[in-house]
Order: sequence, then C-alpha cells, then structure tokens
Amino acid sequence: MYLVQFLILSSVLFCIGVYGVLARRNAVLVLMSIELILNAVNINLIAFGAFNGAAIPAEVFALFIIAVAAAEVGVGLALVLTIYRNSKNIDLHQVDLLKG
Amino acid sequence: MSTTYLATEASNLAVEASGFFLENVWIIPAIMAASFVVILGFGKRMPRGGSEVGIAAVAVCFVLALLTAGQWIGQVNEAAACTPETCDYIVDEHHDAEADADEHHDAEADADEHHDAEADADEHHDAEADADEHHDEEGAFQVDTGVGSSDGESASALTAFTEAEEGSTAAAAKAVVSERTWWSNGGINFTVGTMVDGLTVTLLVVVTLVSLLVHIYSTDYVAGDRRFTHYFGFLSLFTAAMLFFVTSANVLQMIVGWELVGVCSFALIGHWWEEQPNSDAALKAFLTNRVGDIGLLIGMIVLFFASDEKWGIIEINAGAIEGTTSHTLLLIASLCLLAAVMSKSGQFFLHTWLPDAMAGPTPVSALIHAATMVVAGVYLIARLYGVFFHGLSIGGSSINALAVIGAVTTLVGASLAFVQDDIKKVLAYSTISQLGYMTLALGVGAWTAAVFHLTTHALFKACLFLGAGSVSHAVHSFDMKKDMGGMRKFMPTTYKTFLIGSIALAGLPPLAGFWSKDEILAGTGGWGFFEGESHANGAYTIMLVMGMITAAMTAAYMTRVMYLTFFGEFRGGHHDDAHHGDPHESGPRILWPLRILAGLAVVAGLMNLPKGFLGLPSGWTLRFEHYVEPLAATGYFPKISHADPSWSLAIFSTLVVASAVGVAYYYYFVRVNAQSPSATELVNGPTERSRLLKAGHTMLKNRYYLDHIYDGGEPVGAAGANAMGTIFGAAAGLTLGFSLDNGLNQPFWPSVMWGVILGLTIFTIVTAALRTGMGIASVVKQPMANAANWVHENVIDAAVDEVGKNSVKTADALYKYIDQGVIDGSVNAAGRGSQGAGGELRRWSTGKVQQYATVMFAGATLLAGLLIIVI
Amino acid sequence: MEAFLDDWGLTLVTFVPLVGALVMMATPKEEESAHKMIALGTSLIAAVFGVLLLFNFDYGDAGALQFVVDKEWINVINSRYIVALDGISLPLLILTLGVVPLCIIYSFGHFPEPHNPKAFLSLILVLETGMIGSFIAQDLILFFVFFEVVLLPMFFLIGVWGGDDRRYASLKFFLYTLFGSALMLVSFLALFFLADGTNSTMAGDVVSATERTFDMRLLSTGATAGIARSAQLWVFGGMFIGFGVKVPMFPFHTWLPDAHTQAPTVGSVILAAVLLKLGTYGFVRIAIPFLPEAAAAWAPVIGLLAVIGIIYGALGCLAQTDMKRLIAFSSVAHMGFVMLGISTLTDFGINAAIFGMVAHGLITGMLFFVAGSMKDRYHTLDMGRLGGLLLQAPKLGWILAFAAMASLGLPGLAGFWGEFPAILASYNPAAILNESVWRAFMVVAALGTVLAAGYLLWMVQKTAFGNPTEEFANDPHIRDVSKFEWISWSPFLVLIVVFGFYPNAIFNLTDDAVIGSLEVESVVVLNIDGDPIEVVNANGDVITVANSSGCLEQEDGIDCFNNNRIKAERAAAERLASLETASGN
Amino acid sequence: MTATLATAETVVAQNVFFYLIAAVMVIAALRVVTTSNMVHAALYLVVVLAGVAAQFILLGAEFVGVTQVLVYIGAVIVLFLFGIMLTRAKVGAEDGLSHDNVVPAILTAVLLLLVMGFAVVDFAKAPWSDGTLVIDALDRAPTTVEQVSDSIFSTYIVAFEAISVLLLAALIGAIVVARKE
Repeated sequence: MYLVQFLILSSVLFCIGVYGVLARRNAVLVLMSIELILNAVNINLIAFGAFNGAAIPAEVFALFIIAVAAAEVGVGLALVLTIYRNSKNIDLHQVDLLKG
Repeated sequence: MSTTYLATEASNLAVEASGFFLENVWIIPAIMAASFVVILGFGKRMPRGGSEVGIAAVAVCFVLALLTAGQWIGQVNEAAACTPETCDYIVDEHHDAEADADEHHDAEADADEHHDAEADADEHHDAEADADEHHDEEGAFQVDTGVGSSDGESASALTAFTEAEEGSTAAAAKAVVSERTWWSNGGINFTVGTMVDGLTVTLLVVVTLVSLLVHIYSTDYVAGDRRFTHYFGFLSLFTAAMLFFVTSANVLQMIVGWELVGVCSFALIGHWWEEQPNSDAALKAFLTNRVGDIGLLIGMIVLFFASDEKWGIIEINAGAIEGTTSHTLLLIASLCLLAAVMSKSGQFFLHTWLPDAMAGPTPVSALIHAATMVVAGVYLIARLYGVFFHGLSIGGSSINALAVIGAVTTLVGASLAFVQDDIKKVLAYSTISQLGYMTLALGVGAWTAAVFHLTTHALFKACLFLGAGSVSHAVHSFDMKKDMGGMRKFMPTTYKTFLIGSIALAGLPPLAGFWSKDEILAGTGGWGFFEGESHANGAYTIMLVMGMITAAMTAAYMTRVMYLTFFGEFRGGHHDDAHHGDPHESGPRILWPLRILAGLAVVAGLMNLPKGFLGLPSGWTLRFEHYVEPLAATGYFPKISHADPSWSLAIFSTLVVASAVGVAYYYYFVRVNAQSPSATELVNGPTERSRLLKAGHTMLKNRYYLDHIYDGGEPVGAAGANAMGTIFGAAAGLTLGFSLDNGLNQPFWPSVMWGVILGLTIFTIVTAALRTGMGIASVVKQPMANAANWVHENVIDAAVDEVGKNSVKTADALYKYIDQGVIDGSVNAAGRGSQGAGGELRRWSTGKVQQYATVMFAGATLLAGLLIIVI
Repeated sequence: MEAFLDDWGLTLVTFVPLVGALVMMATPKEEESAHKMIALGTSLIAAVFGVLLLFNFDYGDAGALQFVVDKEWINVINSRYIVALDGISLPLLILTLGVVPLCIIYSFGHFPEPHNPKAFLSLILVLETGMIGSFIAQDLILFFVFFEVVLLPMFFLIGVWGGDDRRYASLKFFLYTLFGSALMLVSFLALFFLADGTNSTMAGDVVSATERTFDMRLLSTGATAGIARSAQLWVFGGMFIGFGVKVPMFPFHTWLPDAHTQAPTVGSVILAAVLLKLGTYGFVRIAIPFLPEAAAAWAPVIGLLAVIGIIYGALGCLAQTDMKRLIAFSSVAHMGFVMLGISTLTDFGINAAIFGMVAHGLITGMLFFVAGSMKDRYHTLDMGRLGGLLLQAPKLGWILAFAAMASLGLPGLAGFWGEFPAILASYNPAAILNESVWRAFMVVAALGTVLAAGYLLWMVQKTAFGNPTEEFANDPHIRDVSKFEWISWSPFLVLIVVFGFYPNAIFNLTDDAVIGSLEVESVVVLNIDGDPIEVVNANGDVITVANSSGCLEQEDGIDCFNNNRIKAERAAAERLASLETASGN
Repeated sequence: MTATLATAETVVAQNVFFYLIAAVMVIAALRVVTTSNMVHAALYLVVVLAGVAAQFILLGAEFVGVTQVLVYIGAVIVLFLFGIMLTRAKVGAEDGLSHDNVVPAILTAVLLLLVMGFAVVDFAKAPWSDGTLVIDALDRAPTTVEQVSDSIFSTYIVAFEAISVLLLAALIGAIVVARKE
C-alpha cells in the first residue's frame, strides 16, 4: 500500500465535505459535511502515522479528534434545535440573524 | 529494324555560352505585368479601353520570345559546331552537375556569409552549414566557369556534347540560369530568377502567340462589354503569371506562378459574375485547384528538404538523377505533385472544374483551357522530370501512376465529350482527354512526344475554341442541338478553320495532331509487344490500347460536332429578337486569328518528323526533339530512351481513326440526315434500343456522377457516391500500388494492397476537401461547419459564460460584502457615532454565512496554490 | 541628434500619445475639430519619431538591442525602466505607429455613436501608448503594466461605442484577458523568485544583474538556467495561458468573435492589427527565450492547438452569416498559422510567425476597414442580404476582393509569406521535437489553406458578386470609397503588395534577432528524456547540473532545498569532466 | 493479522480492499452532499464512516477503527437522526436542500482538489522520496490497546484531560442551549 493513495482519498473526501458545507442549505446536512472533513483529516493522520512508524501518537490524536467531533456534533445539533425552535426552520438561507 | 538507343556515355563535355535574351528573359513577364498595371490604372481613359496596351505588350513579348528562341537555337548549333579543341571540357558529368549547383551557392554565399557562422549554433542547420562549406571548397576550383559574379547574380550556359543517333553529333544545350537572392530566412536563401532551355522557349512562344491572337480576337468578341478594361487587364496579368511560371528557375517561383495563374483564371471565368452560375463555376475552379495545391505545397516542401534545402529546379532534378535524394521521398513528392497536376491539368478525378469553367468568355477558354493554364500541370511534370522519372520509376517498367492517370483521363474525357450538347463543353472534355494524352506520354517516358503534343494541341485546340466562339458569336448560344446546324452556309471561313482544327485533333495525317499523337503511341512502346520486341522505356501495352481507343473516340465525337454544328439544317432563330434569324460570318479580327491558327495546325507537325522519315537527312527530322529535349548530359534530365517510329503502327492508328470517322459519318451524315435534315439524333437510336447502351448513356450524361460525389448531390444518392468512391479509390490505389511495386521492388500483391488502402484514404481526403469546398453555396447547412459552430456556442462559450457569470457573482459578493460592507462599512461606522450603528450593521451583510465561507475558501485555496507553484 | 534619439527616442515614441491624451483632457468637450487635430497630430509626431528610429536603426546589427534606456524605477522589487528595440520589436512598433494615425483619420469619416470624439480619440491614444510600450519594454513588470494599460481603453471602446450587444462582449473580453494576465503575473513573480540574474551571460554588462531580477535581457540569457524542470513547466504554463488568451489560441478564442463583431470599426482594426500580436509577441520575446526546455516540452501542445485553431476557425467561418464575425473567425485560423510557426521552435518558423503577425495585421485590418465601411453604407453585414457590391461601389468591391485574396495566402501578396514558411518550417521542427508529429501538423495546416480559400471567396461571392438585392438596389447611401477611406487605406494596400513582392523587408530584420533569442536552446544539454542534464552558458562554462526534478546531485546526498539558486561549480566540474571522458572513449 | 502475513498475496489483497472501500466511500460521500433526502444523507454518512473505520483497520490502527465505529456509527449518527426528526424534516425527499451557491461551491471544491492533488503528487515526486512511499503496515504488528492507553495516560495525559473537560463543557452547553424554557 502506498501513502499517496490514502492522501488522495482523504483529499477527495475533504473537498466533498467542503462542497457540502458551502452548498447545503440544511444545517444538519452542513454538520454532516463537517463530519466528512474531519474524517478525511483522520485518515491523513493515521496514514502518515503508519507511514513513518509513529503510529501511536497518530492514533491518540485521531481519538482526540473523534472526541472533539462528537462534542462538536452535540453542540452543533443543540444550536440547530434552538434555531429551529426560534424560527420554525433550519434553512440557512432564511437564517440570517447576522443581518440584525 | 527497330532498336532503342540511349543517350550515350560519351556525352560528358561542356562548353560555356550565354546570350542576352536567354539571360534577361525576365523582361517578358515584366512587360506583361507592367501592361496589367497600366491597363488597370489608365485603361478606362484610353480610346480603346486599354486593349491596345495589352495587344502591344503581348506583341512585343511575342517578338522577344521569338528572339529568345532564335538565340537558343543558335546556342544549340554553336554547341554542335564546337569541337573538343575549341571548347574546354569538364570531364566528369557528375562534376558538371555539381558545378552548376556550386555557382548558385557561391552567389548565395556572397549575399550573406553570417548564416554559415550561425548555422553551427543551431544544430537545426548543421546540414545546411556542411552543404555550404562543401560547395565553397568545390566552387574554389570551379571559378573558371566564371558565373559567380560578385553582385550575387550568376548566369551559366553549359552545353554538353552527346553522341546522337547514327553518329551525327547532336548537341544538348544546358539551361541558361540567371538568378539573384530574393529573401533569406533562418540561414536559407531563396532566389528568384529565370531558367531558359528548350522547354521554356517552347512554352514562351506558344503562350505569347496564343495570347496575342486571343487579345486580337477579344477586341471584337467582348466589344462593348461593361468590364472591357478589366478583361484586358486580367488577360495581361494572366499572361504575365503564366510566363513567370514557365521561366521560373526554382520551384518556389513555380508555386507563386501556379497560384497567380489560378487566381487569374478565377477572375476570368467569373468575368460575368452577375449571374450566380458563373461565380459558382469560378469558385469551383479555384477551390478544386486549391485542393491540388495542397499536394503542390507538400510535394515541393518534401523535395526541398529531400535535396538538402535547395529550391533550384536543376539541383532538385540533379539530386534525383544522381540518386543522392532518397527514393522514398521522391516517390512521395511525385505523388503529391501528381495531385496538383490532376487538379490544374484537369486529370481524372479532379477534372470536374474544367467543363464548368466554360462559363467564362470563349477567348478566355481558348487561352486558359487550351493553350496555357491547363498545360501548367504537364509543364510541371516535364520540368521536374528527373523527380517523376525516378520517383515513379518510369523507365523500363510497364505501368505507373502517371501513365495510368493519363490513360484513364484520356478515356474518360473522350467518352464524356460524346454526350455534350454544348459545343464548348465538348471541346472542354476533349481538352481533358488530350491532356490525359500528354500525361500518359510523360508517364511512359515519351517526354518529347508529350511536349510536342502540348505545342500542337495548343494550336489546334485554340483554333477550335475560337471557332466555337465565332459560331456562338453568330447565334448567341452554345447549344449545338437547339441553335446550330448548317452553319457552314452562313460562316464559311469559320467552317473551314474549324474543319482543319477537327482533323488535326482527330489525328489524321498530315495535320499536326497526327504526328504528335503517333509519337505518343509509339512512345508507349506497346507496339513492340505485338511485334515481339521491347520498345523504349518499357512496354506500356495497356496505355497503347487505351490511347488507340481514345484516338478512335476523338475522331468520332469531332465528326459529331462537325455535323451538329455545320451540317444539317439551321435549327436556331427561334429566339424572339430578329438578330438571331440570320447568322452572319464574324469580322476580320475574329477570322484572322482563326486562319493563322488553322494554318499552323496544318504545318506544325512538320517540326518533328520521325527519324528517317522518307529517308530525309537527320537535319530535317526530329528538329523539335533536337532543340527542345535536354539530354542526360546536362545533368538535370534523366536518361530516357526514344522509341523508333514504326510504319506499321502509324498506318494502323490511321486506319483506326479513319474507320471511327467512317462510322460516325454513317451515323450522322447518312442515317440522321436521312431521317430529317434538322434531326440531331436518331429517334429510337441504339441508346433507346439497348438497355446497356442506355445505362451507359445516362451515366455519361451524369458525368460519371463525380460532381454528385463531390457536392453530395441528390440525384445519385449516397449509394452511388460510395460505389464510385470505392471504384476510384481502388483505381488510384492500384496505380499507387504499381508505382510502389516498381519503385520499391516490393512483392506485387502486398504493394497492391497497400496501394488500395492508400488510394482509398487519398480519395476520401480529396472528396472531403472537395465537398467542403464545393458545398460552399449551401455552406450554412454544412454539417462540419455547423458542428464546429455548435461546439463554439454551446460548449466552450457556454462554459465560459457560466464561469464568467459566477465570477461576476463572486466578485459582486466580494465587493458588496467585504469591500462595501466590512471595510467601507467599518470606516463609516467609526465615522458616525454609535447611534447609527444599528443601521450600519444592517448593511454589513445579508448574513449568508456560506457566501462568506465560499469567498474565504476560494481565497485560501488560491493563496495555497500560488504558494505551491511559486516555491 | 543621434545621441538624443538613443536616449529619448523610444521614450518619446511611447509617451507622446499619452501627453496628447492629457492635452485633450484639458481641452473642452465642444472643440471637436481641435480634438481631432490634437489626436492626429500627436499620433503623427509619434510616427515621425518612429520613422527617425527606423532610419537610425543599425540593420547590420539587428540582432542586438538598440536605443537601450536603463533607469531605476521600483527599487524595492528591483524592477527597472528598461526600453530597447531590436529586429523583433521594430516591425511591430512601426506597424503600431502606422496603424493608429490611419485609424484616427478613418474615424474622421465615420464616427461611431455615441459621438464624443474627445473620449474616443484620447482612449485610442492611451491605447497606443500601451501597445508601443509592450513592444519595447525590456522589464517584466514594465511589460506587464503596458500590457494591462492596453486592456482598459479597448474595454471602453467596445463597451461604449460598440454594437447592440456591446456590454456582454466588452465584459467577456475584459474578464478573459484579465484571467490570462493574472496567471501571467504569477509566472512573472515565479521567475522573479526562481531565476538568478547572476547566471546570465550578460551579468557582467548589465547594471541590474542581481539574483532576483525582472530584467528580460538577463532572463533570456541563461538567468533561468537553474530552475527546476517541473517549475519551468508550470511557469511556462502560466505564460502560455496568459499569452494564448491574447493571441487567441483555441480554446481561449471565444472572446474574439464577440469583441470584433461588437467593437467599432476602428476598434476592430486596432484589435486585429496590433492587440492580437501582443500574445504572439509574448511567446516570441518572453516565453520561449526565457524557458527553452519548458518551451520544448509545451511545443506539441502549442502546435496541436494551433492546427486545431486553423481548421476550427475555418469551419467556424463557413458557418457564419455575419461578415464581420466571419472575418473575426478567420483571425483565429490565421493566428493558428502564426502559432504553428512558433511551435516549431526554429528560427525559420519564428521568422515566419513574425511575418505572419505583420501580414495578418495589415490584411485583416484592411478587411475590417472594408467591413466597417460596408456597415456604414448598408447598416447590416448579414451576407444573406448583401450582394452586388461590385456594381454599386466598384472600388470598394475590388478592395474587398483584393484583401480577401491576400488573406487566403495568394503568392505575391503579404499573406502568403506568413503562411507558406510556417508550413515549410513545420516539416522539420527543432531537433528536440518529434518530426513526424509536426509533419502531420503540416498536412492539416495545408488542408486549412483550402478552407481559407473556401470561406473568403464565398464571402466575396455573397457580398461583392451578383446583383444587389432589391432592398439596397437604389439606396443613395451606398457610395464608393470616400476621401478619408482612401487616405487611411492606401498605405495598407501598398504595404500588402510590397511585402508580398519583397518579403526580405521583414525577414532581414527579424532573422538575426530570432536566432539570437533561440541561442539559449542550443546550450541546454539534454538527456534522452529531454531533461536538462546541465546548462552551459554561451561562454561554455557550466552553470548548473540538475536532475529531472532540478535538484543538485552531489556525492553527499541530494540538495533540493534551494533548487532555485544552485551554485555547483564543484559538481559541475566533475560532471563536465566525466562527460568529456565519456566522449573521449 | 500478524507480521508474518506480509506476503505478496496479502499485499495485493490489501490494495484491492483499499480501492473497493475507497470507491464506496467516495460515492457515498457524494450522495451525502447531493441527496435530497436527509435521512438518506445520514445513512450514506454511515457508509462513509464505516469505510473510514475499515481504512483504519487496513492501516493497522485497529483500536481507532473500533472507536470510530462505536462513537460515530453508535452515537453521532444517532444524534443526527434525532436532530433530523426533532427538526421535523420530512422523511421523504424534499427539494431546496442546496441553494444558488452551488456553482461557486463546486468551483471552490474543484480548485481545492486540484491544489491538494498537485501538492500530493509533487510531494510524491519529491527528490528524497524514492517515488513509492510504501506503507509497510503488514510488517509491523498492529498497535495494541495497551500501547495506545499507555501513551494516552502517560505522554498525552494533559491533552486527555483537556479533551475530557471539553466534552463536559460541550455536554452542559448542549443541554443549556437545547433545553426548553
């Protein structure tokens, strides 16, 4: 197995995630896309770790990332719920609170 | 009794000679060009609308051409008189050729040495550099030939002795070349200059003579035309271009002249461009020629690099003959050039433009399509004969591309001439057929016969065209069946001259056509096949047979024309205006050219009586060959052998022609006339009775469906088109295959297979090109063009627009949110107090997070990319 | 006088028009005749200086830069004000100086709507400054500035005085060119960071011979030698797109038909005659001499796109019904021939290309003039409705036919010498390149000549031949060539004939310069894969030893981290010695 | 699997698996961002995450793979589904999940992909690399839970604490934010 193939895979996932973040209107879907991005990063991390022998630290940080991701999803969904409760939809197109 | 002889090896002696007219022949085209300018500039204000200028100029040119010819003959005789004591020799023929090459190179070297220096820097030019050094050192001991004069002009006339037939010393004068640097690029010098030898002189005389007569004729024929002046202007320009072409010293000039001739014919064919058909015909002619010009360009380029970057006709031929040029390249080049010849000289299957070109004024048809332009192709072959002779390995073989193309063309043309009702079209197809004769002759190695036929044909075909013009001048139509008949009563002189022309064309002794045609037939060497001996360059028996058939057909269709035009009852006069009722003989300015040409058509044949004809001394026979044909000793002409004339062949061919005339006479003069004096064909004639003949007749009427193939015409439909396509492809392929066979000595069938493949590809390419060209009128419906346009609009352009729009959008967002919003807004916000802040905040943004994100991501990505690329 | 010209000639030629534009700014808008006089006067003054330069140019030494001016400009980035003239620039400079006054004269006759000569003419003058500057600048940043200066006036000329669809066309033109020039700028910056001025063979005799430089004289004489091959490819790619858009090469050409069709006549003429040449000039002057190896690697792409452009442009022409649009498409085809000549990387081909530029400038400019005048008379260029021009305006018709003949490459007229040598050169391209590929290109290009004849003659037949349609049968507006038109056209017509008969007038100029610009190529030692093994400058000493990724090979490992500044005398000496021994055995 | 398995066949098998899984992942990911049905999107996300886990195991990081499965597929996805239901998203297809920002988004993503791809390839061709960059996951024994836990609770203890605090904060925050008044 070559390192490059993992890197390519992860960059493809990353870009798909980016597209999702930019293009989706539904907040939940945006969160999912963010998950894609995070997983892409994880693949990179583990692959590099396996490549140059420093497997352990890589895996540890992958675990940390998973934890953070979990937290992020939790908070994010909570926010989404709140938004939904305030304005009966989670369409980012309508949600422009920043507009003030 | 019949033995073939070769130009003997003893012919490697050379003497210097030169002459004013031979060296300064450039004057002749220059005069014509000047007359073009004058006519276009001031013609309208002149009493005779500029025609007098044109006539005067061409007359002067004719005189000059005669003087040049005289001087040339003088050269040959002088060389003949020159004995080994009086002349200094260049002992080795090989050197002789080299020397000539050197002189040009010295001239170029003077022009600019620095290229040699730089040539080393660029490996691309190493070859050229070597060549120069090589030649410089050789030129060192060649200075005594004294031609590399300092002003970059070099004139050389080397004549070589040769042992001619029966011990009588005939001399072959070498071409007089005088040229100077024209332009130089990338260390390569391109010269412009003139090359005069027997061939050039012949063409000079023929072109100027016919052009002069046509000028005179035209003053009456196109009198009162709206564009009288333009007409004469372009006649002059055309003559100038043709003369420039025939006097070229290198192939680049030939390309230039070739194209100029083409565009002049475009202008003259389309002279009456108010009518759509005329301009269509002009376009068709030009485009068909353009298709051939692909072959010309590529072939010339291949030759240029094959004979290490030399343009000179002499160098190229010499390289081909000495074998220094790769044979494969020669083969490729000669096949490419053959395509050009096929288009310009109306060879099958690019001949279709020629009949349409009859849309032009008749004198132009006479000038362009009889005497000059269409023979340009034949002249090209004759000029670069070394290339063709060795490229297609003509010598000693039995078939090759050139001969086959010629033979097929001559048959096709003759057969098509049968079914035309338009008298000019008959003559046009007959021209095609005769050009096929010349090509055939060159293909079988009968060089002199070809050039001789070119000359005689120019004379009597011009006579015929002008005669046809004279008739149509009287009846204002070209349709023999509708508007002619019995014309001999109305216009006796035209009738007589036309009759003479026809007999000459049919090739009955003792008129001009007979001699040249008979030489060609003998030159095929096929007769020897029947006599059990091998003649000349090879036994081209098939060509002999096809030529014989053509001779018969020619005689027959000319008889048909004679009857339909001059005999029977006058069928015209049904036009409303009374003028047509009584056809009248034309005026003197039309008749005198006819008389002159007819007279020449009678005697021209005597120029080249066969060897030992009626026991005449060798001083009387073969004069044309003696003065026109260069011998191998000159170094730029291949060793060709000459067939002995054979009484049996001459008698046989005459019998064939006579019987053909007899049959046609019986059909028209007896049967049709008996049916009714005004009839043109037998009701319930053979074509009605036999289905086979009928089918053939329709096929001929449709001109072998070639035009349908080219412009994808409806009547025949795709099936027919493809069928014909396959046939032509196979034909071309076979000929190619044979030439490969001769050339590369490959096993037979593989080469034929190759040939078929090659031929199909070539035919497809040509057809595609022609379709694109021919379909011009309906071009908006052109699938290819539309496809391209569709791609342009719907793919590339659409994509671009999309990108454009979105970049605009992004830029817009950028401007609105970031610039206006953040920066500007913050400034203003700071500027105003806090109470306006709320209002400010509203203008900050729409709150569309993702648009910010987009801009941010895009920016970051761009920066990253920049970073990666730069570092 | 000589000294004055040497110091100030080029600068004056460049900035006199700008001064004129400023003066016109100061002049009130109503003084139309004054504006016209000022515009014509200044452009003529510039032209006069151009003629003086023409006379004082040392033709014996056309390869060398002359009238060099080298002054400090932006010290921070070591960008200098360097202008100079050589055999490549001279023809284009003279072309520009000649075309602009003629266009101004022509515009007197027919002024596009909205009238406003002040803005129109001053924009043209600014345009002239930009074009001239781009042709003589010898510093990348300076070149870039002029290159961009050209953009705006043309944008406004199209966007304000253009046809019905002008906004779209002008925006498209603008975005396209801007997109290209952005990549071009990146490439220039990359050169700035990667190249090393002290490697140049001219390092001794040029003031600005520091490591990081924008000086084109240095960059074209070995300063770029040390750049990694991969980096070279990218940098060239940037320039390729930047210049290719301007040329325009297929598939970057789609802005051209719209811009030409919508632009006012004068705009189209300048666009065709000069602006398109900026792209090809960039290839000849910058891209190829700077990065010969990259050029060799990119050449097949260039050649392929060129022949595609030839055929594609021709087919596009055949599908048009609008005369002006047809001429615009024909530009694509003709510039295809130019690019084909360039792609051969031989001095022969590039000479042909330069000739092709000038010839195309004259001929297509002429065609656009005629088309514009016909638009003024008929108020349409729809070939379905035109016809019989030769009957109604014979002179105009003959000029059209003449220009068409020149454009289809008739020998004896200028067009042929741009077309034929390009085809000839592609028979054997530079030694690095693959012959058979270019021979295939040659055949295709030759086919293109047939199509060219096809569409041009078709155009002539549709518009000039036949009888006029009843729509215009007796339309008083359709008059023959007017005074202004004669004045502004006759130089074009004369030059087309002159160059046709005596092509040496241009080949003489360009030959040495081109050979000089290609010299770098011959001193890059390539291995079988075409990768640079080592780079030897003209003095014969080795500058760089590089492997395919541009890294320096030493016994103690490989050094990649400053591959933009490889100083490797030791390794180079060893490599050279080994090569010599190898060749010795 | 152990170090002794590093034979040619297994290497081949590894590559085959990798490409199979990768293909599935990419397709699923694309569907996640393109499908118009939110529930489907969540399910496709499951596929992607499972694929990631599989890749981890291929790379010999078995513990991380397992964790991935537990945390993501076990927890996160459930969260998502809850979120979807609580926001009363239709279970069927609904349009307008993507808006007019699509084209710029595509452009950006593609551009990003190009830049990354170029960077990766350039890195792979880097002179000091022998051009292959082989991962010898099979030659090493896969990392065990012991090793991971050891390093977590010794080397990275501080980070671990920080993470746990973060999780706590997130927990509370989520509750606070999401709870009804």
